[in-house]
Amino acid sequence: MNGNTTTVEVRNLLGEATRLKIDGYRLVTLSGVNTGPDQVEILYHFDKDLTLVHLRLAASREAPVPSISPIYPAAFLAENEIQDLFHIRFHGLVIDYQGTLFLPREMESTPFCRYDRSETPRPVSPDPQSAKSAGGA
Amino acid sequence: MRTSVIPFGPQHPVLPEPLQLKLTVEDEVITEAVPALGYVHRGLEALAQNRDFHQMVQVTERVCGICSVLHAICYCQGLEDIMGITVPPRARYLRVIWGELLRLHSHLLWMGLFADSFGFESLFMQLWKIRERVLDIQEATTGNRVISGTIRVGGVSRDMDARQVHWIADQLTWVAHQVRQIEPVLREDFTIRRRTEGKGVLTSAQARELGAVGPVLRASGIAQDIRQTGYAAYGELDFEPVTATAGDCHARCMVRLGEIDQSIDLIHQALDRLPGGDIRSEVRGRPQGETLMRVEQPRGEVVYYIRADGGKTLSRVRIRTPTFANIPVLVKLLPGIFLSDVPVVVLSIDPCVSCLER
Amino acid sequence: MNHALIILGIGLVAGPLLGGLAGGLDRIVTARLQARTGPPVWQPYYDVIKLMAKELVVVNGWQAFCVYSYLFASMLALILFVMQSDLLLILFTQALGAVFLAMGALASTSPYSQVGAHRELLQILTYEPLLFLVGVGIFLETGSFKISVVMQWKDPLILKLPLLFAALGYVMIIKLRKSPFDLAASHHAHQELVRGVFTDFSGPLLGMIEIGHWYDTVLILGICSLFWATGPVPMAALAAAAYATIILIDNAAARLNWRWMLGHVWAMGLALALVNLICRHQG
Amino acid sequence: MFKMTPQILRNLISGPATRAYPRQIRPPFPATRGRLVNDIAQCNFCGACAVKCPSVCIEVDRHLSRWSFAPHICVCCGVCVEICPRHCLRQEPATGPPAAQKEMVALDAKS
Repeated sequence: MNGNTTTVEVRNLLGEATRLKIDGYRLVTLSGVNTGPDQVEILYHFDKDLTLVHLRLAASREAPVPSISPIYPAAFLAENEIQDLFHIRFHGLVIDYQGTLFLPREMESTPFCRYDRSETPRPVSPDPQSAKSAGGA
Repeated sequence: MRTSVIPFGPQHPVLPEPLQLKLTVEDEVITEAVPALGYVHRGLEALAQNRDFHQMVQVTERVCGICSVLHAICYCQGLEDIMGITVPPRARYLRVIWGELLRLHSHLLWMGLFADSFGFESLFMQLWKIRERVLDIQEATTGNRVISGTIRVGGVSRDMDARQVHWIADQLTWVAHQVRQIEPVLREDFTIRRRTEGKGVLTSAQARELGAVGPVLRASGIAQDIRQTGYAAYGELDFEPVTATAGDCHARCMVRLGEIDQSIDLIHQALDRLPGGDIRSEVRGRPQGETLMRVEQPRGEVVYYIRADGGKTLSRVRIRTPTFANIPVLVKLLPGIFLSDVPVVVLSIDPCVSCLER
Repeated sequence: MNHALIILGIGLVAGPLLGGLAGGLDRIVTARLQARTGPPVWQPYYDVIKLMAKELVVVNGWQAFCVYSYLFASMLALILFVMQSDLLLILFTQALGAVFLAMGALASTSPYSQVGAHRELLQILTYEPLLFLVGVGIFLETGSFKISVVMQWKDPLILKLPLLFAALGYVMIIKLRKSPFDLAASHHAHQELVRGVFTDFSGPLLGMIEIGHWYDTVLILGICSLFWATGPVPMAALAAAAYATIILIDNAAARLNWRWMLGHVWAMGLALALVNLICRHQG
Repeated sequence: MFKMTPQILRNLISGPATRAYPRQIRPPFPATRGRLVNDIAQCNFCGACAVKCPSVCIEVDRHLSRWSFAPHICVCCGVCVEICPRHCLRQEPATGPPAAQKEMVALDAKS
């Protein structure tokens, strides 16, 4: 892949993101790839003066991933999308659509991980106010 | 007036496509804006898992009608990167020509819609009249008006002869002449400046933080254009990113106006230097590996993350469209402006909802 | 008595006929200015006939009452004009109609309609003082508010009151819902308020509003033509020239917001009108 | 102030740029990709077009020697024309007539 890739863990993700932000990197986007029944790989793509840097995170459907949207506000839409399509939970999203950004509320499965969404509880937002305003999407 | 919530969309006359903005309005001033998406989500990324990688070219072209060629170019470049295919020079130049024609018609389309957003109908009609000529060029060279269908993995599927090259150059001269007549209106007209100057100001620091792309980023004074990386034949052509410093809606319009001239110039350059030779290299084997490919679309940088594991189909195609990156900007810009300026600010980021919801 | 009835009939029939024709010509001229062919000249009539044939859906009774009142007030204002009545009476009757239209829009709960009505009231507030000053100017020149007196006046008023006529131009742009002042409702619903003040009217009620607008158009063009009331030909020519100019401005300007409208129209319009009046009556 | 005025006056003089469409039709460009046509006499029913079609609009039945095509699903990409080994497929410059229903076009070798 063009650009350096660093593998990160859930615990040092926010630290790495902060370091890149201080270095003046711009968040390009996040990509999710389904790698196993319970595993989703999340790639964070950053850019500075047309040079790319990637962070690779192996996330589990069981444990929530900290959201980088407080550091990079641009991430909130991409994180919500991954939440929709891969049923990964993000903690601390700036605007949390609770899995209804693209999918209707009554949708029972996630498009990229072929299993029933009712198996695991819906991602819970820590901020009920933003959840209310984002509801009905 | 009391606080009220205005559902701006999904069906709204000034929005070309279904996007909903829940606007909390106090005395015609927006206090909060929450976007609601998903009205036209088609799951094209998931479709990659049951179409082979050649067929996916046509699927990516249909992510969005307006950015069609550039989606296909980005996807094909990604695959060529994974498979190590060298694209013949003539094909690279033809990709530039079609890509820039697309940018030309997209910017004219956007300017028309922008004019319509502040109620300037005659300007809207005039710009779309010019755009029609660009679409004619596309149809005469690619065979289709909007979704060209000429980009293939490893090259392009259609060539153009010397007569067509001359004809395109003539038509573009007409387009350039027409744009020059319209330019003072967009640049200086009192009512337009009144409606666009100082509206939706985005500073360069905010643009960077919110991940703005394309003309929105360049209008805030950051000279970043993915074409500078020199993909296709851009490395061999002369151009400078068009920038503006004000960061408001008028600056975004001026950046796009500058890019219209730039596109015409780039097509002329590419037509002059069009090399001979093949237009397509052979594609053997199946892709294996991963890549991230970026291309500058009319609306900004489009990102394709492609992962292939040696099968006939790709294991993951992730498309990050420019509008997806600019929605956080919109959410930031809307609070504090007047209701009458909402269409102007919303359209100034050039929202393309079908791009946004692959 | 019989004579009065005939005039009344002319007012009732000529209003929508001429107003619709003006609308149709407007659409063709606008289309040509935009390099389009445009609809047939009878299109406004087709539109209204189609609206009238639709199912009647009323949000609430108050809304329907307001529409009937608006149509009645607009008709009455034109009939008073044709009967060459008092100019002040005419102005207040048409203002009443305009307010009823805004009240009808306020009767529904749609935010588009509400904001549209709010802006409509601001527009009325903006042009009414100017319209009143036009009446005053005519009175100071001819010595009467009666249109019958104005019609007998030998000299064209526009030569004495050119700036006041320019001020009337602002009123016409606002009243005919043209750019840059088509804030409350633009003709083709391409604005942030959808169709603003008309959003919640539909079917026959919208058709009636359209007919009311035809009466208004004829009335405002009639007031405009008073500035050259030496015969039917110059009257028609002046009205047509004014209308053409407004169409031209409509196509050469973007829509502005109400803050600018209020400030600019009051400052410029009132200044033009007052300067004209002071110049005429100081010297 | 009114920068648009010269432009709109020019439009008024030069007449409309639009066409009265059903009565006046612009001839299509020679390169236009319209409706897909199969010269069935040349076709050997190999099925390559059906396999490669991105929109899955072509069906080929070897046993019945039948080639059928759904014109309303076709996206006019021209992939089938490019890969056809017998060169019996081509795209006409004109698009097909409007239709009230989506119908398949079926061509048999015998007919």
